Amino acid sequence: MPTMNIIQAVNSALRVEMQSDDMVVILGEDVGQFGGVFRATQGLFKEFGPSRVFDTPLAENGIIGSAIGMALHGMRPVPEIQFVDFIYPAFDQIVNEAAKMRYRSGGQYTCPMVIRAPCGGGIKGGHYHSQSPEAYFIHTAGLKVVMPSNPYDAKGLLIASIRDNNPVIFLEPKQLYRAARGEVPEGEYTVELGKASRVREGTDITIVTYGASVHEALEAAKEADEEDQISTEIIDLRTLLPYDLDAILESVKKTGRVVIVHEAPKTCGFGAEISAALGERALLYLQAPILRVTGFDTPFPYTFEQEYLPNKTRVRKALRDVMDF
Amino acid sequence: MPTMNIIQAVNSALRVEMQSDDMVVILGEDVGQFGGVFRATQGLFKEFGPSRVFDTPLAENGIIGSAIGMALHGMRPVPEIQFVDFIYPAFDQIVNEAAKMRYRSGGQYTCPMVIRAPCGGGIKGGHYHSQSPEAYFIHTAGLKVVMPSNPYDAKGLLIASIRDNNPVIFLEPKQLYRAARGEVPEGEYTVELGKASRVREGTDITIVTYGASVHEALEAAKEADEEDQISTEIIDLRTLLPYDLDAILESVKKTGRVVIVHEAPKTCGFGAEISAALGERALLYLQAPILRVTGFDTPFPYTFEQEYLPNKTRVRKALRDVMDF
Amino acid sequence: MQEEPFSILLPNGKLRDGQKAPPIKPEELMRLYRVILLNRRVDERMTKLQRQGRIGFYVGSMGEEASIIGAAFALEAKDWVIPCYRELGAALLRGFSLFELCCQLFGNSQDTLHGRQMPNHYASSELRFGSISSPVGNQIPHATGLGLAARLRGTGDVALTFFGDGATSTGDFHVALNFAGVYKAQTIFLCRNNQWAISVPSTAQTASESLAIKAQGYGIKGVRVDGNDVFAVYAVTREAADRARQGEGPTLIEAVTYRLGPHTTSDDPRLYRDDAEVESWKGKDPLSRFRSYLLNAGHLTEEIDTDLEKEIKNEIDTALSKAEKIGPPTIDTMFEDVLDEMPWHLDEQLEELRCVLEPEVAEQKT
Amino acid sequence: MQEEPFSILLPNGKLRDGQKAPPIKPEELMRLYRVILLNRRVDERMTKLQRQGRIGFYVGSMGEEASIIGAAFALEAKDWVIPCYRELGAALLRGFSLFELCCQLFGNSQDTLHGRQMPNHYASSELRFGSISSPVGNQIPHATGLGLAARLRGTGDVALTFFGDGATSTGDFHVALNFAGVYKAQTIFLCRNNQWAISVPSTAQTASESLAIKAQGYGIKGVRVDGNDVFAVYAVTREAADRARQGEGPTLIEAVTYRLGPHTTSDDPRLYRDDAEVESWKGKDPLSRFRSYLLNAGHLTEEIDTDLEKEIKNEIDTALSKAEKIGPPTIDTMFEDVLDEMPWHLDEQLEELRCVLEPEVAEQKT
Ligand SMILES: Cc1ncc(C[n+]2csc(CCOP(=O)(O)OP(=O)(O)O)c2C)c(N)n1
Ligand SMILES: Cc1ncc(C[n+]2csc(CCOP(=O)(O)OP(=O)(O)O)c2C)c(N)n1
Ligand SMILES: [Mg+2]
Ligand SMILES: [Mg+2]
Repeated sequence: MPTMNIIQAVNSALRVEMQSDDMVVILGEDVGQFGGVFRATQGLFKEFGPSRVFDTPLAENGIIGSAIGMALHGMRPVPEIQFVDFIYPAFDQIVNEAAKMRYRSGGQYTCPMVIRAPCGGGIKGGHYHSQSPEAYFIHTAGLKVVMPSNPYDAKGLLIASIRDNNPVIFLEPKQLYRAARGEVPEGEYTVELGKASRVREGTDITIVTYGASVHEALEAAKEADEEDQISTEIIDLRTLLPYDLDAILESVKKTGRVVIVHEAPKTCGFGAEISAALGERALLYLQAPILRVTGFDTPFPYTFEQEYLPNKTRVRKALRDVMDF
Repeated sequence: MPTMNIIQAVNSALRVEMQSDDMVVILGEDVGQFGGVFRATQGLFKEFGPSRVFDTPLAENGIIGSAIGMALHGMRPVPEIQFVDFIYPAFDQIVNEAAKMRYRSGGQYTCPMVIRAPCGGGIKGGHYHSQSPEAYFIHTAGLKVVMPSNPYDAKGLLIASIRDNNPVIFLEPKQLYRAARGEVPEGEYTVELGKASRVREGTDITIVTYGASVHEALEAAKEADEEDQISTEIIDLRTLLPYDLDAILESVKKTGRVVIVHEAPKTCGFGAEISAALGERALLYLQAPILRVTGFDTPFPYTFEQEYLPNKTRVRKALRDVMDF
Repeated sequence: MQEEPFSILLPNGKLRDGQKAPPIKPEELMRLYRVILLNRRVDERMTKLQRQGRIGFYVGSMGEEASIIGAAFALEAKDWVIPCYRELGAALLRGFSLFELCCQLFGNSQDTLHGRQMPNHYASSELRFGSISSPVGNQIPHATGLGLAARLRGTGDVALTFFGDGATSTGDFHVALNFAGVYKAQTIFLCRNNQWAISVPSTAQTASESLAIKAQGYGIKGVRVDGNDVFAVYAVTREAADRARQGEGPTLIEAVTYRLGPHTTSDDPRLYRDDAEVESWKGKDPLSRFRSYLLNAGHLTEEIDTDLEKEIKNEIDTALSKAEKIGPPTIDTMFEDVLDEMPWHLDEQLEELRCVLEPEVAEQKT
Repeated sequence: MQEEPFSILLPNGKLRDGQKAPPIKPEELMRLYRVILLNRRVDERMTKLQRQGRIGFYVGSMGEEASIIGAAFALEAKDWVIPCYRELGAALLRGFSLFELCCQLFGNSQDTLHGRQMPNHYASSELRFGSISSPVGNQIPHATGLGLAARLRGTGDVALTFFGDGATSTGDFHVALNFAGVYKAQTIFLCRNNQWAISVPSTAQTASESLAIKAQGYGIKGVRVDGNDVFAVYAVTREAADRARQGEGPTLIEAVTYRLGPHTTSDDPRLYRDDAEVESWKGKDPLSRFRSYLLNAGHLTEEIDTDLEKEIKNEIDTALSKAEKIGPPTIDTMFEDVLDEMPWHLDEQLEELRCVLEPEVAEQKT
């Protein structure tokens, strides 16, 4: 099997789906002949031509609004938002239109589409090239939300998302684009939406996380194991809505301790939902408070990017705190 | 003291502030000579003229975007969004501009403004005249979020919001506009932002709620008291960000049982944050799981509006469930 | 100063000098007339119904029927109509049944939307009539996407979208027309300039000379037409559809018309506009104008008209009484169609609600 | 076909027949020249710095200096400049110090933004130079609001906002110009049509004849000007400022220019455009053009120019070396200015972080 990084895995998923389904089209800023500022669509313009892969004027509501129309016509658009920080001009089209189309029309109209966007920090991008807005979309009924943490999942989840009949917000942790490498099949395969993966087995603590934070969690768990003999299990959610509650519950009933890790700001972040859902269902299993290690409730900063991110050190501290409780 | 409903209280707050500060201006769709579709700005055009109260073209990003510019110039705009369901075209201006202006400019520029918008269900408004999107704004660093439940608070909180130096999202539960009446002073007074009010004392259960749900909670609590001798304490948060955690904690340490009630959808709603925050800080005080009685994770429906809303019956059931746990 | 709107029929129903009626067969003319009349009568009846509290809300199109139905009449069945909320006439022309309309207004179990949406927010994929949503302007880019898809797929259909003068101020209007211009989308943008956006006059909506002139900012064709002249609206829309189909690009049509009624049943226009203005526009009423034409042309007689009125009244009565008897949908419809399959958390929430609504369900659980 | 851009200076630095230089005092001309030269040298130097990894990111304006500095030169001190991200020249003209710039680029403790923003996103309220943010188009409605406030308050100032050709596609551009037209806001909208939006040529951005023509959709004045001709840009902006101040309404200026460098230091333009195109535009370079004019006019001599270059180099060296030595801000600045006062949850989060960064803090706690 070839090794790929996430950009290559995304590119491969797009190619595979465009080859097998003529209705799949890509649109966005700089995605055409140029191949996207992160090169995710590189080569696709050449292979599929300007009627399958094309640049748009600079307007996110135009991108998503016309993608909705194309989807209503029977196509499967895969619009790219250059950075998810710039998705808000399309927020109305996503929240009031795409997310409600199936429901409000009694299923007469649907708009299957995958909105791809790089997300998260790690590239010194400051306020507007680092955001993690997944909670906005998880809180919006009618969308699926996906965030891969490795190349294999990235390709399999993206193919599954393109074949899915709902609008999917597909968030790609840009700091992993080239950093995360792994074996990825050339051809087609899917990773089922809604299923988490247990990336580490353990008995003392469950870390629930996703995206780039999975890697910080893994390092912290390794250290905790080596230095304090704490055995940590790690759940990589992969799909954030609908999320795999059973996988989390199963692990928590075993460990009784939970640490949630994500880059997005803490208040009303996705970690709050997971914590609340466990509080409702697993209170008697909990041997310690559920802790959240997240981005802080500030705009994403430049100089202190590393201090802002939920890094290994902060996760380690949370692991200690739940054990010492 | 005169009795007012919430519309009159809002109108009175606007008048008082416009009289005492020339920099306060009102803009929005139909807010001028017409006085707003809910009549909140009635009479203000006549009293203060077209340079203080004016209609805008139909564009929410235009309303908020120019309000930001006016605020940068030293004015205190109070833009009205006709229904909060239509605020999303301005989401980018609110989230990426207003919320970050002070932070990103090192405090050199600020944009104090109060974005008023009717919110919530109860008027058979369907998907687009019933939404409760407060969680989107609570999750956004740089904003304050306020929602009154009665005329006295509405006026006092609105005056405090207009005098506040931050962008404030001021959500008005439209189903209470005329339904909620009470004594309201003619002149100026403020209700401090960030302070909750305990609208009912009790010892068995704490209900944490805000907006229109406060009234459902009160009725449910009364019934629970009469029928099951359950003593319920009710905290009306009033300000959702920054919210009054101390008031909640104080009550929860006393009762050990918590039910959170709001109209917004459950997943990643504000109830999740409150539940998670209590789980972090008050685990050992909890005698039962923290339950959330909220709107469901669907678009806001028309025919089943009453079934969708977190009404008295559903709150009652939650009260029983936490007691029987 | 504004370019004069193109017109064929004078307010009195006579043909303007040098203009002739478009080549439409008499029976087709009568079909057109019938729908305009039906639209008017349905609006009157439903408005009454709302006053009686039998339905919660209604949006009429009195005075704008020609700009709506005339435009839709220029389309083929495979073409798309992407409506705002005032285009019932276009739906009726395409065969939308009064019964389906009434069920949606009541939000009952026969409503194809399962009572999920506010009255007046119907949809019909079968008729290629879009799903109505309340936010102003949101549908415009959808029409661009449909017209772009038609071009990319070579399916030969066009998309006609309707919106008001207020909608031209939205960002969605701008991006929709700009994208359409760049891609030569097979789309027709029809702006019903009915002079008002609730209480805001179109003169306060923009400082541009006209709304049609905005087309220049997008390098597309713009035309002004008398929106109360069904022939003129038909003609310009027909030409726009031909151009779009042939890949010659989109058109922005400004149909100059007037909202004779309230914005919706929640509105009282006397609070913001003069009766005099309304009266002057009543003189240009599209229904009586077309009616006079048909009478003069001998296609219509008073007798036929009276029968037609009776027929229409019965049709409305039948649909209404049938629909009003039907009960609400089942509660699970509230949780369906959020996603294609019901996710675990909605299953759970449905159960939770069942326990409250049907105590016996709760029993079984404990 | 497009209207010819207005110009005064020919590419060779000679005056176009029938045109004369605007009435600007020699010392003022030299100040203007100095800032243009400074802007060019700063761009070159910072781009090098980024290559060396000493700063993380930089945005230059090579080739566009005349359209930026010439326009800002037409303003008074009380007027506002609301920038995109390519208007360093306008800031320098207003007195923005290289030291302040460098501190922002390094995000150090002397950075007035406390290292919160990406390099190149400086702000200066003292200079009425706006706060730069990355999202394209977002600043345009702010300029409308400032120009509206100026009108409402009668303060006599105007707001000049800059944006690119790509930004004209945004919804914010549309609403900003439409609002400004309706309110006669005291605002000048200057579009730097530098032909590219990253890899997308301006011809793919819109189908309109020109960008200036978009003004018609808003009932405001639109002009095309040679953006590499500092005199022409100054003249049209000056006129627009006068009109705005006198309440005659806003102006959309399309400055036809070219981005000679990469979009930012993260970009490699060879991947999407021909060197030939770039070369042809180098022949129209605004700096050499203005320089030739000043030499011909005798305001500048080779000697003065050489001294100026030395002076500028020293200035840059001094600012850089001074700024590069300065350490990062204190950690609490990361939590300040989110709101005017730090709320309890940020206090708590700051403490939490302190415990991780400074173990001794943690000690004290346990
Ligand atoms: C984005 C948005 N903002 C505000 C509203 C409230 N609203 C409903 S209709 C309307 C006026 C629309 O006027 P126009 O576009 O001219 O259409 P008309 O009703 O005249 O047919 C407004 C402001 C809305 N529905 N959507
Ligand atoms: C809303 C938004 N979408 C996308 C981007 C990414 N982006 C940054 S600059 C740019 C091109 C801007 O082109 P133009 O407006 O012509 O300005 P120029 O860079 O040419 O000066 C894009 C697409 C962004 N910053 N903001
Ligand atoms: Mg209108
Ligand atoms: Mg450009």
